[in-house]
Amino acid sequence: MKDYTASEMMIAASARELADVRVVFVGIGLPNVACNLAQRTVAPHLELVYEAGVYGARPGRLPLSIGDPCLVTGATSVVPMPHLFQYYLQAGRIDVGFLGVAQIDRYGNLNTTVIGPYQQPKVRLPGSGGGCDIALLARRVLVITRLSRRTFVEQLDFVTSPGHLTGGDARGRLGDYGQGPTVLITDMGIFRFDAETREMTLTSLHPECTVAGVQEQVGWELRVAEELATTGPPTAEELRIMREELDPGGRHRK
Amino acid sequence: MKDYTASEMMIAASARELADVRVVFVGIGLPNVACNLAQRTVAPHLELVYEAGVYGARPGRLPLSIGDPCLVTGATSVVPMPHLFQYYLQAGRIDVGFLGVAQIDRYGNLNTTVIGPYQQPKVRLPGSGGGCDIALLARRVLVITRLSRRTFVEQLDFVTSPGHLTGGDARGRLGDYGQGPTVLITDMGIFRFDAETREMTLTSLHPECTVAGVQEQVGWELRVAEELATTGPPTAEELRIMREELDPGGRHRK
Amino acid sequence: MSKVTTMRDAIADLVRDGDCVAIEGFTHLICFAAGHEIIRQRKRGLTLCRLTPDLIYDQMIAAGCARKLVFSYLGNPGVGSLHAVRRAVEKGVPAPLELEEYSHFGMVGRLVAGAARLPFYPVRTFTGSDLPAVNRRIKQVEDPYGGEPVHVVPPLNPDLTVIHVQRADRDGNAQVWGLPGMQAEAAFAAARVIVVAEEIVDEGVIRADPNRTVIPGLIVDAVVPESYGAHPSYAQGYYDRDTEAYLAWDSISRDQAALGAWLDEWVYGLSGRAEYVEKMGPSVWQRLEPGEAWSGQVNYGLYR
Amino acid sequence: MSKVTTMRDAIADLVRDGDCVAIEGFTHLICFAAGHEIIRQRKRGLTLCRLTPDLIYDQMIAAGCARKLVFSYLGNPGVGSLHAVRRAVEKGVPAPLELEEYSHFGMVGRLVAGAARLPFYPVRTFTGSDLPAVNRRIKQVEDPYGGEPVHVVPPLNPDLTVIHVQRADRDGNAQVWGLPGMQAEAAFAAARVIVVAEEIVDEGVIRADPNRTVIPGLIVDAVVPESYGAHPSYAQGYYDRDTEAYLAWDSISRDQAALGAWLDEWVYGLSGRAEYVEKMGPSVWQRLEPGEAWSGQVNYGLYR
Repeated sequence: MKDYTASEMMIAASARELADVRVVFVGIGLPNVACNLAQRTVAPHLELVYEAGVYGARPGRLPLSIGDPCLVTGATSVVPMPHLFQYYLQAGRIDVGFLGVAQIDRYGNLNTTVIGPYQQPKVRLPGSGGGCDIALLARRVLVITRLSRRTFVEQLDFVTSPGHLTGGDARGRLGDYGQGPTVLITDMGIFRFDAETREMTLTSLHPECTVAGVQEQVGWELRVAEELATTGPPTAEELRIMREELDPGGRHRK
Repeated sequence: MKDYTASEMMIAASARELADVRVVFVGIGLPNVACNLAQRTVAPHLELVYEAGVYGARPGRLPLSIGDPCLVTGATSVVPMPHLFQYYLQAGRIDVGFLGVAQIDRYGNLNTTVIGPYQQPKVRLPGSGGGCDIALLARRVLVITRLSRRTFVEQLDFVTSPGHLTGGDARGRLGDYGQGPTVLITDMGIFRFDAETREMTLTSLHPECTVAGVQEQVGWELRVAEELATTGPPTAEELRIMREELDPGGRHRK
Repeated sequence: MSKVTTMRDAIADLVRDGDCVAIEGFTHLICFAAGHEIIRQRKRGLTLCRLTPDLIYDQMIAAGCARKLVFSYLGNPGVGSLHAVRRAVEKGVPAPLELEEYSHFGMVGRLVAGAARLPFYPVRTFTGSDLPAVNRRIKQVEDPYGGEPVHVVPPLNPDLTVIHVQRADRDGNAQVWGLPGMQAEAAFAAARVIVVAEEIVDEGVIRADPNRTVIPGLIVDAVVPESYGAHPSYAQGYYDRDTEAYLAWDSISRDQAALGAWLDEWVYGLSGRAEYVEKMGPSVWQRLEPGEAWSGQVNYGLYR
Repeated sequence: MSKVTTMRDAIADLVRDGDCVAIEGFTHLICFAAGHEIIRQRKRGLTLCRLTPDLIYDQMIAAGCARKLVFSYLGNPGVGSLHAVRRAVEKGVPAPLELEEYSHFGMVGRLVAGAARLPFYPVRTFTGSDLPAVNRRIKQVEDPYGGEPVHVVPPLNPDLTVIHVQRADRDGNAQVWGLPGMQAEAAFAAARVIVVAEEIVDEGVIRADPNRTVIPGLIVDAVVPESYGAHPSYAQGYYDRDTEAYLAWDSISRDQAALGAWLDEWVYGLSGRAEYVEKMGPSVWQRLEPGEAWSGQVNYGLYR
């Protein structure tokens, strides 16, 4: 039996995707945990950028919010938000934007706005925050979310943050923006986006997970890579950091 | 015989124009002296703003440049230039912009760019600096300059900083800008701008100066107010501050 | 000139029914004390603006102060939903709430345009998103230099902005360290400004470090000394963000009755922030007290 | 990673003939040391950008480094003309100089657009001025919200920006106090950045006060320690503006031969800024030494 949870696997796999990354724009929630794990493991020189106005954070604890005081003390630079959104994000200085999501479609378009019609929503979600801005302006985007049919839908109720739109070169035609989502990390496997069609493609299964199990959670016919890798399980060190340093309460690891 | 120079009279008269002013944007040269004198006499609460990025300067000496370190130490706030030009000047927070000039016409339009044609100038002047911006965006403008036919010309070689343009409501038609020049202080007298025609009108003569003497220095037929005042001479205190504190070298007082 | 007054008087004098109000502060320095006083004085019909409405607007909306919300992120940051806002939007309880939404960058642009008195602000975002379709205030302009059209947002100019700061002098010259957020822009954009300060200091403290001054007294109408006025948000170096309170709000706010009881106990039942601080008790303030991490100091130099 | 190098190597590596170069600093922190090294290495065909070309560009233009100047105020601030620039413009001596001019606000807008990667920047100025008639890069856009059209300027993106600062760490994280001018924007707008620092400090000094960091190492290519590198301009708290030098330049620069002799003595004849400092002599540095005016320090708080 596994001695780790699916969420721990997901967070560890996410952190590893940041191995060669210099600057990451950290979204709220799971991305926050993954980026903080990466800085303590594969990417000690990773510069954490928070939309609240922080560049080069070295948080001494896992911040609950992306505007926590622990992000400021000991940071490299703290700036007003117009400065951060314009001179860092819009200027193309962010290598990776790391986002969570409530709904995602096969082309990596993200919905964090509403379930149901916009004017009469069944569920009113938080909205864009910096999501739409990061999705367009970071050089590329990583997405982290748990698999579920509620999340992985054929048709979004609302496109908050553009991914590859209708696929192919649709995003390229938008203009001078980043390349969009390149990797999606879930609790059962890792997806990459096909170079041509831009459809998300399962490229790695986490240990003890199956393609059929993943398909069950996805609302369209899943695309699977010809060579499907198996994700390496969380290392003892990854688990120790998550459990002892980042999330002793287990909020994100459950 | 007068125990003061024409320049001392001009500076003292200029400072007095700031008696009820809260916030003045200080131009380089003579305006700098006049505003510093005002802060030490009629307007102790006058907030000095310098385009370099200073709000609320309390200079301990007369700064030669508008970016002198003495403007920073002890100031209320020091900000980047986009902040100063946008949130203070463009936002309409500046009561008075105080400018010097190389050429001026009867409607208070200012030239600090070239004498002669723009592409092949006889004399290349410094250009706008913040002049054009202050002339448009300060709520109103004071101008200080010495009378001379080279300065007071019928036709400017170049409009750097708009005054009342062709007079009448020409400036009002420009859009949402400040009201333009309201007072012009010279070494021989003070001019105000006619409420209707917007033409500069001599309203006060300095002691021992004459209308004819002023007319001699002006390149068009001078307009003179029906009731012509006589400017009060510099007080002993004004002279003491100029001579002992602000300009002991006499650079501006000659 | 001293502009020092009480929160009660500042809110009574400067907030009018129907106003457009911004209590700014991005996570940091959110003035809950001002929001509670607005609830207590039963102001009505407000348009509330903030990037992240946070708990304070959830409370004000539950209390019936607002008719409209202008925002970019409608969550309890790091926790989940703002349940009172959701009830208003999804079910019209206690009253319907009009929404006008942007991305963070869109709100940033709106406040910069407001502070700078620009007719619009260009932001290279929104393309491919459904946001412009549901918010017609997001427009495009052509690039006169031949590039792609760019989205623009209109200025946002609140009638009143409340800014919480670490320290201010009696004239309202205010200094902030840690996250500056949109504090300067929200204040410069507003017709009226209340500065609420953890500490009132001598003018000389401000003038000793002019680079830290984010708001000049020039644009400030009232100065309110209010220790712990940003709790459960935080003031860098003064007290920590109260994570427990943010987590607890999730269950309090799920139920309109429980929320009402909370408002009775913590807002209507108290005369002001001083009572709130006392009722909260010293153990809370002790738990939130940070250690020391000093900035070091720099020499501005004396030039005579 | 250490990016610390010498001025000679930084200029040799990062300045190419024909480059668009900005040595920024509004009166404060103008890196004369970099300008002199560019003269010494006989770089040619540069487009020089600055709001106020000041003495440093006067010297570089007299030395034949530049073919074009992008600016907003062409004077010796507080003194009068820049005579070398005037000779180039009025008489083509030593060579003609192309001018592209704005107001200060126009240049501010250009650098903000460059730093923000915006296609243009709106500035409510120029209306009624002759400047747009002689500079076709100043354009207008319609206000999509129905107001008046507004002037816009295009982005300015130097190939290289040189920023002088009071202190930086080895990675180029740089802090400034006193006038920040356009330092951040000029650096963020550039393809390559040289940070020149009065002092190299440990990373911990920077991280102790993150609100003072105006330039992150992320955008910096080389870090040059150069004490007194901004003379005769100044570094707040380190040395005063050398008024005598600014006044003296007026007569030196009136005559091309005298100016040539000055360049021989103070630029070509020296190996670098260390020799300049030594040759200037201790009495100058003593005259320019300010008294002390400390900022005081603030507590960022330790949060664990």
